[in-house]
Amino acid sequence: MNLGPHADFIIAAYAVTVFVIGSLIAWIALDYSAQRRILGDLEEQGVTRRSLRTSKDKP
Amino acid sequence: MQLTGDNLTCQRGGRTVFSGLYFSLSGGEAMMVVGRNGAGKSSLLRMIAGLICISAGRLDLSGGEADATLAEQAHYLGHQDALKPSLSVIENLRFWADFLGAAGATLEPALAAVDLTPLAYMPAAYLSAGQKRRLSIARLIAAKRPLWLLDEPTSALDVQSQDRLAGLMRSHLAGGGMIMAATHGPIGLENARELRVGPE
Amino acid sequence: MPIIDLANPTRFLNIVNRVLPWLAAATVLVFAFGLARIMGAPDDYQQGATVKIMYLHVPAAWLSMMCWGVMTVAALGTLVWRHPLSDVAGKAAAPIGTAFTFICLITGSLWGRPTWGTYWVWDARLTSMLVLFLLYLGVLALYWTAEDPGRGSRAAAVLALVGAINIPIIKFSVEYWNTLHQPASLFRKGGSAIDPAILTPLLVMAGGFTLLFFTLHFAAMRNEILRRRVRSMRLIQAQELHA
Amino acid sequence: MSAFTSLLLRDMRIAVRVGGGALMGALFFLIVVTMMPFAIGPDLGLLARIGPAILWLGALLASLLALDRLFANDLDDGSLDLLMMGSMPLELAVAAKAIAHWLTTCLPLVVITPVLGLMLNVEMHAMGWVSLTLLAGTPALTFIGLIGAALSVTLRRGGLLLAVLVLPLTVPVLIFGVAAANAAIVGPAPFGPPFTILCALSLASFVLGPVAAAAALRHGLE
Repeated sequence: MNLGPHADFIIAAYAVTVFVIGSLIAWIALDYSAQRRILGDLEEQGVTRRSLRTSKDKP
Repeated sequence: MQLTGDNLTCQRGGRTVFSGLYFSLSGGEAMMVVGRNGAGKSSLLRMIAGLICISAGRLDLSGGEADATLAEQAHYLGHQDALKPSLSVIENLRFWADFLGAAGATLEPALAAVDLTPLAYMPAAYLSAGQKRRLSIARLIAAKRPLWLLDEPTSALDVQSQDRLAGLMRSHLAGGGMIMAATHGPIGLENARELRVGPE
Repeated sequence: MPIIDLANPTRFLNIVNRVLPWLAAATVLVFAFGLARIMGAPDDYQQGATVKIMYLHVPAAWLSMMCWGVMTVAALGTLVWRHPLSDVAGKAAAPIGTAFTFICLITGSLWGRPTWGTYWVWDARLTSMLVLFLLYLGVLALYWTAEDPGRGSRAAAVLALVGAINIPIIKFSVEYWNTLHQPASLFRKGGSAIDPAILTPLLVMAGGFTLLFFTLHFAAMRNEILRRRVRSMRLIQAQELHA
Repeated sequence: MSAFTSLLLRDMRIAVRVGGGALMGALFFLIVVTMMPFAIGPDLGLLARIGPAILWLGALLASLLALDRLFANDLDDGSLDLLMMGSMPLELAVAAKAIAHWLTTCLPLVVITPVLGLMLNVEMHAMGWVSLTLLAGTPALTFIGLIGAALSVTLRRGGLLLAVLVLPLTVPVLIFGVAAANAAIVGPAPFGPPFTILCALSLASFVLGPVAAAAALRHGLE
């Protein structure tokens, strides 16, 4: 595939897109594990939510 | 160690709040500042803390650290708790301990003294009014200063916490400290003297 | 499935946990297919290979506007129906929309350099996207500044609705401003008649971006629900210790 | 940890946590610069010529408006009382707050300046010079604005009063900042003299600002 004289710009555009989406995915994934960890800690400390019904069937 | 007020006058906004006030307080003693609303109880405490200027008269602390001013040897517990909601309990306490007193003070005993140890890592935003008050009191334990200026210290505290505060005040007095507290009711110190501000 | 089922955050979490892997797999597949088609797509006779940037730029622009649409619906849900998930949906959408708008601006500027000879031109479409980007940042700032999540959500919902009404007006004004100053338009991206060899990959990429948006949006909503649980559990913990 | 660093770190921590205003100044800067072409027109040649001036004006407004809450939050929650009772001189405490503010609010302004310069069609090498002058000049803005923040907090008024008090005082900074940037970009005057004066202004305000702000706080609070 020949990208012509402006190959740098095309590659840069794709690289930036991959980087932005990649960081978005990384942020969401890290946030998810962090929240799960804090929830686990709190449950270990014996804190239960008011709606017990929902805390039991959480995966 | 002795704190003396000599013919103190407080003027705010052109109005004389109180004038001709004399008192003296020695180490190990507590003094209740009483008086009607607007008599200048809070103003007196703020004046001793160096937060408002003395219109006339003298304030003197003898027997303390020679090169420290009166304000630097006093703790002021005002109506506001001076806590940042986005910082955790321990971060708030560590900051005031570092800023007001000796760096590297141990914070755990102070937190335990006000029974906030389990909440150490919780943002202060989540605390109730009473818990914020207790965290504010923990500051007095974490940084050692001989003179405690307490403005309505028992507000927002439940009975149990009031008892705990009374215990802390007693041990502060036993260690040679001084307490001046503005209050409307008893705060659990038996041998406290009374200082009446303003008209009867 | 009736929408009322989704009102229960736990039910919603279960559905998300089940759907998310499939959605992510579909996104990857569609993107792979789209990229393969882009490789084989012909160059534009005027712009050469740089037209390949369009496959990112245009879908990102579409998605950034669709994301504001999602936020508008969520805002209605928050303000009118007080649907518990709408707050979460609105908050989760904002950073994703900002990221897509950012991609649109950056790729636009990288496309502009070979085409116009400069990274940034105050062209009507790009400028409208820039204003949209500023609106997104405003919404993010609102969420960031509010310490109480409920209050922040309602404030952001009002801003999202006002924005939805304002965006067409902004677009119109920017176009007016642009033609006022530069009667001869620079270069029109795309064109009225697009070659199917270019249109097909473009549509595939748009589909891929849409799937990506929903994957990220569901995952971010899940995070937000968990974050609110942590918050309420902490409040309970503080309360229990007070007693 | 010393009182100075603990105050510095605490203010920076608050700024970057939820509810803090760390990036708000940079956002305001971006918006101000974006609005300019709508008023002036999208003529790239013209924008390139006045770009450094626009960037400096935007940075000036952004760094001053962000100062609004510097002492107000501490006044509202009672922290200001305790800050005045520290064993460290109030001047140093005020300086610590100003440095924390500069690091969290003004440094991002300097960092995003090249991107904004791109939008105004300012050339690459010119952008470096504008960033450099902003890096040297924004401390002066922060420390002069500090005085306004202290004055306005003792009167319990914020917002526009701060700008009214402080903007006239920042005239020299603006003059020498833009002069240095233009000298570097188009010449013909040498870059050295205005830039040296800009640095001198920053250093002088570094001394004057905390002293004046502490005096304002001491005498203003009742």
